[in-house]
Amino acid sequence: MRMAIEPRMWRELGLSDEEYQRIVEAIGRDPTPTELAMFSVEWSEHCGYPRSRPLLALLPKEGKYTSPVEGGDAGGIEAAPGLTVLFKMESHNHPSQVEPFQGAATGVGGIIRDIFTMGARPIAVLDPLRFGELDQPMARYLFNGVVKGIAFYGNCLGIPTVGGELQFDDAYRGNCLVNVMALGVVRTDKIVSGRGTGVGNPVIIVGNSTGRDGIGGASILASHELAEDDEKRPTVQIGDPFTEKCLIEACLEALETGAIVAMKDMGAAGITCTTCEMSAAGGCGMDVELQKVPRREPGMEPWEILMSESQERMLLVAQKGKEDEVLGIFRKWGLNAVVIGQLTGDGLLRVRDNGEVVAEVEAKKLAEPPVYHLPAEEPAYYRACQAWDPSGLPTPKDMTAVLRDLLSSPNLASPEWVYRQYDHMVQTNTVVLPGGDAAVLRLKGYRQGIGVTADGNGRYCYLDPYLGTQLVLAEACRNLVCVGADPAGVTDCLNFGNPEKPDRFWQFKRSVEGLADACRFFELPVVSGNVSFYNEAADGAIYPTPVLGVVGVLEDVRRHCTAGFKRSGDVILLLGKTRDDLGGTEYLKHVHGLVTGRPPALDLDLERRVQRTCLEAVRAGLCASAHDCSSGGLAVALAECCMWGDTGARVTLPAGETEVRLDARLFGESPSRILISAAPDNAEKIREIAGRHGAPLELLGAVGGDSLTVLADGEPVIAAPVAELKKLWRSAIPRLMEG
Amino acid sequence: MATARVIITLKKTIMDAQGQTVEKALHNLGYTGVSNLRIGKYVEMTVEGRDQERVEEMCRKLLANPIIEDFRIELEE
Amino acid sequence: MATARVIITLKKTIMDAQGQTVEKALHNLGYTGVSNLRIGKYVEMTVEGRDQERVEEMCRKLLANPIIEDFRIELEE
Amino acid sequence: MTATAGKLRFGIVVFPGSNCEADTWHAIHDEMDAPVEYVWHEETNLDGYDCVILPGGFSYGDYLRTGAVARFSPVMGAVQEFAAKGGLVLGICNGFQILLEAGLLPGAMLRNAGQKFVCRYLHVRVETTDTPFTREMTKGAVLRIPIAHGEGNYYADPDMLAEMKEHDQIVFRYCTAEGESTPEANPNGSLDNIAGVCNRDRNVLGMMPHPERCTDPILGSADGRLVWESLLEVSRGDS
Ligand SMILES: Nc1ncnc2c1ncn2[C@@H]1O[C@H](COP(=O)(O)OP(=O)(O)O)[C@@H](O)[C@H]1O
Ligand SMILES: [Mg+2]
Repeated sequence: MRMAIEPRMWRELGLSDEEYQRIVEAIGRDPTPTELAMFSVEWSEHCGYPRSRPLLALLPKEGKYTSPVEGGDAGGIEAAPGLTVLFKMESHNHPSQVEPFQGAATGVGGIIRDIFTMGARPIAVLDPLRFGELDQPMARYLFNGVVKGIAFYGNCLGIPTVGGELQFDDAYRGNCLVNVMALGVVRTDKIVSGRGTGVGNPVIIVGNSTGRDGIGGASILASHELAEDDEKRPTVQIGDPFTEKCLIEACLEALETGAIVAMKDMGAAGITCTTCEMSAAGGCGMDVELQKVPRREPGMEPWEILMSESQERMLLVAQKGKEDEVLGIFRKWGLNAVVIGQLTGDGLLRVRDNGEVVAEVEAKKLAEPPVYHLPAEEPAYYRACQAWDPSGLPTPKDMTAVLRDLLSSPNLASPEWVYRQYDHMVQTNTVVLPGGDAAVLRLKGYRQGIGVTADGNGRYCYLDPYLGTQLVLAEACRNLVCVGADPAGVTDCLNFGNPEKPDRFWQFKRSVEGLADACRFFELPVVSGNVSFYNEAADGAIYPTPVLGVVGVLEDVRRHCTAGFKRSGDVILLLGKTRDDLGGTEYLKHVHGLVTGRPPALDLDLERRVQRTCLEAVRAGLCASAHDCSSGGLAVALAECCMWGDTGARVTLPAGETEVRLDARLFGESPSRILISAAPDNAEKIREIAGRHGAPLELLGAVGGDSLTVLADGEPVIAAPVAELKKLWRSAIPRLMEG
Repeated sequence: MATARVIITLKKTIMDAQGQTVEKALHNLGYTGVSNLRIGKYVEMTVEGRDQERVEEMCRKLLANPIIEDFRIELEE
Repeated sequence: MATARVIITLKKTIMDAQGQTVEKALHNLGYTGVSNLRIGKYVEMTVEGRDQERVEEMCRKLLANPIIEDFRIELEE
Repeated sequence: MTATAGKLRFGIVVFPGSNCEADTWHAIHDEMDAPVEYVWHEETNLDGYDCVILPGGFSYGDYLRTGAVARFSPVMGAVQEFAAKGGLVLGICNGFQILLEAGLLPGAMLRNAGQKFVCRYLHVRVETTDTPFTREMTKGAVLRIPIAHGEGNYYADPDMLAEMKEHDQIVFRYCTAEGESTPEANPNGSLDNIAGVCNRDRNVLGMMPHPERCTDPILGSADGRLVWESLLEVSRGDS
């Protein structure tokens, strides 16, 4: 019984008429419904990146650290001799908007599979999150559900969630951003590939059974009665962390046997994606029987089995003759494991249903979607924002009140409410716990350690996607040098609107160009990444929000540094310079209700000089604390150092800033600035290092007392007891969330 | 005053990992005759008046997530 | 074949913090008439034969923890 | 109990959903330099071990109730026998929950009063040094140690509690840095700030805090060493 293909079908599957023609040309005949479904997912933006690929090609693949992986699910850098840290970030925005708990939970599950599929043991998770403003009940509901979902899944797996990010803005009201980054470690010579090789080798599916989850768009292929019965096809996927935990252990144990040739996790479009990509990457063919796939529900049609996005499943290729050993390991862990076919030499992906061939296409054709060069057009708002002049902006009288106000805004308040709910210490590697600039992890058995951070700034990127993205990268790297880690590699999660709208595509294009240029400058490879388009709700697109995860290397993990002031009497130094940078700041938005201006100017060369100074000083053990100035500017950074250290400080703003407005001196977000505290004896040595790197360094004051006091031109402009500030800062999010 | 009892279960088509694990555990304990085990939530509360619709509203809004869960209400004076 | 429905609730003497949290959330949503809200677990399964005692045994052994929980069983063909 | 000459031999039980077994192994093997092996949950023979540890994690996903399913795994029969013969059994976090479910320790766990998973460093006070797990500590001493759990709200009925007090079975209580057991120092609503209890024979201990997470000062505290040192002292005492 073969269904005729009608235009309605490919259109509803998201294929254009031209694309359909290309498919017909590629295979030399009309596709079967099953084949059509397979092409539609492989050629979708989600799997095939036809719209973003040309730009992503700009991103550098190499930097100063070895990045040993080419074309895997995740990439990485060699952090210690023979040891690779693999990492990747991915979005689960739309599923989380629909069902925050499960959406976020399965987001964690998916990104973790990308890591262990390459043979790495997952060691950490980070979760950059963005929602609407917390005075909205919907935003609270989503935020609460997402955090619970991440905690549910990550805690059960025993993978620490060591960092993340939190931003609340109306731009994300109808489309939250839930990005998840995962890291894993693997011996460089043991990295597993997704390339199917060896004709006759068995293809094995392991893990959860396959159900009708997440089939979504493809349901157009259903026979009429089924299509009506929407209930039968849950589009929400449900996470089962216990099974995933067993899957991790079983896969890693199976790899130990040496009998595994290739491994691939099932994400979007499940079996279709894995069988196709494994064949294409290995230059082989594959012959699989769908009736062998363990299914959860009776009567599933071939395309349903192929498209299903049921979670916690993997596809393996084993060495012929060793399958029983492999299957035995999965059974020991209580998991399904079934041989569903074998590799062939003809390059064809052949799918059978009870022996009958339901799809037979060249894997390479499926895996090579067309490429589109979309038009880009500068949006109308851009010029207006660039032209904004801050001189008309009133300067507030009471700067202490502004500081209090900023510290109790959810965007700057302590994210403790979130990370307390995550097990961030399991695996006993977390040397610097969440809450500071970056997490530091030890690598058991090695002197080296790694630092990791995730950063984004939708407002900057909205105002100037090229500069904004560079500012994000600069900040992430600055966070790393503050803990003593040398930035080594980048992963990105590019969250944008509909790329078919030229103004949105312009944002994407400029952002990727900015990222590429800055990565080249800092000699950083982009080892992996993810594009999430179509982040738009009824009332418009989100801010263009590239989120970057950066991993750095500590030569000696014991030589790390944290952000809180430590000892009374330590001197406080500022690396870098403060300029009149109010555009796009948290202060401008929160206090004046404005999202406009040019984001702070970035001098890449100065940034590098500041970072090198900080890194050298921390590595030499000269710093008692180091913390970068970012959102909220110098005043907020000072307050954070005090609150983390439970101590006061008395500082004087640098004298040479006379042309800078007072609010910009306190709350402006000039990049390339780091606050360091040090024993007075070490100050000279730090000055020497700064001098050698050509980085500006100012003495601001000293640690001590119970209050934060900031003087400008001889006058106190901020004075507040640290305990009081800390109370505001810590209670802001709980107060909104718990009522 | 009435007592409302609400039973919230995952939709039939959605995988119930919890239920499967518990079913397996019962089999291991020798209760092999058990099948189709599914786990849900139970909520009991006192409400003012016997207003079925109001309780349904609470379920839709807060107690259950209609995208993945079904609910049943029993109201009793 | 019979269907067993088991409702497991915390003993009355034990404070139900989850129930209180949900009750407060309902009040915040404007459902101020709700009180005494308590949350429990619901287990539904197919069992062979209509053997109340066997189901009770399963409850005592696995489904409920008698130190903190009570259970109720409904059996139906 | 037959402690082999030299060091105590540890066995760490691995349930499919355990996730602190490797941390515990690392603490004992690499930090304390003591012999330790994993014991798969299907094992029924614990001969050759002096101390069996049930580690943290989510044994069987902790679906239904924490520890409820794990309690019936094959190894637990052996743990019962092992304990009855006087073998040392230490349950950490999920291991504690399993020991409660198995009836090896009195009481039960409820969800945290705050309804949320809580991961943090906090303080516990040593309430008794009359156990093999705490003999190297000082009564009243305050340890800085991490917790990470969603169900650590310890409950026992009044009779049970009275009996436990009478037999000095409360081993750790949550407290402030200064050693006060205040409600604010209680992270999960536990009855009487209880963080760890032992059985009447004193050879089975359950504790919610994780000593294996603070065995190396680089992780913020090394107070957890005291648990391992106490245990290792046992074998020295016996040999
Ligand atoms: N969603 C989250 N999950 C876990 N940790 C978080 C989350 N949001 C923020 N944090 C942690 O809080 C700290 C401060 O975050 P942030 O203000 O974004 O730092 P920065 O401005 O230095 O990048 C970091 O250690 C970060 O990892
Ligand atoms: Mg920072």
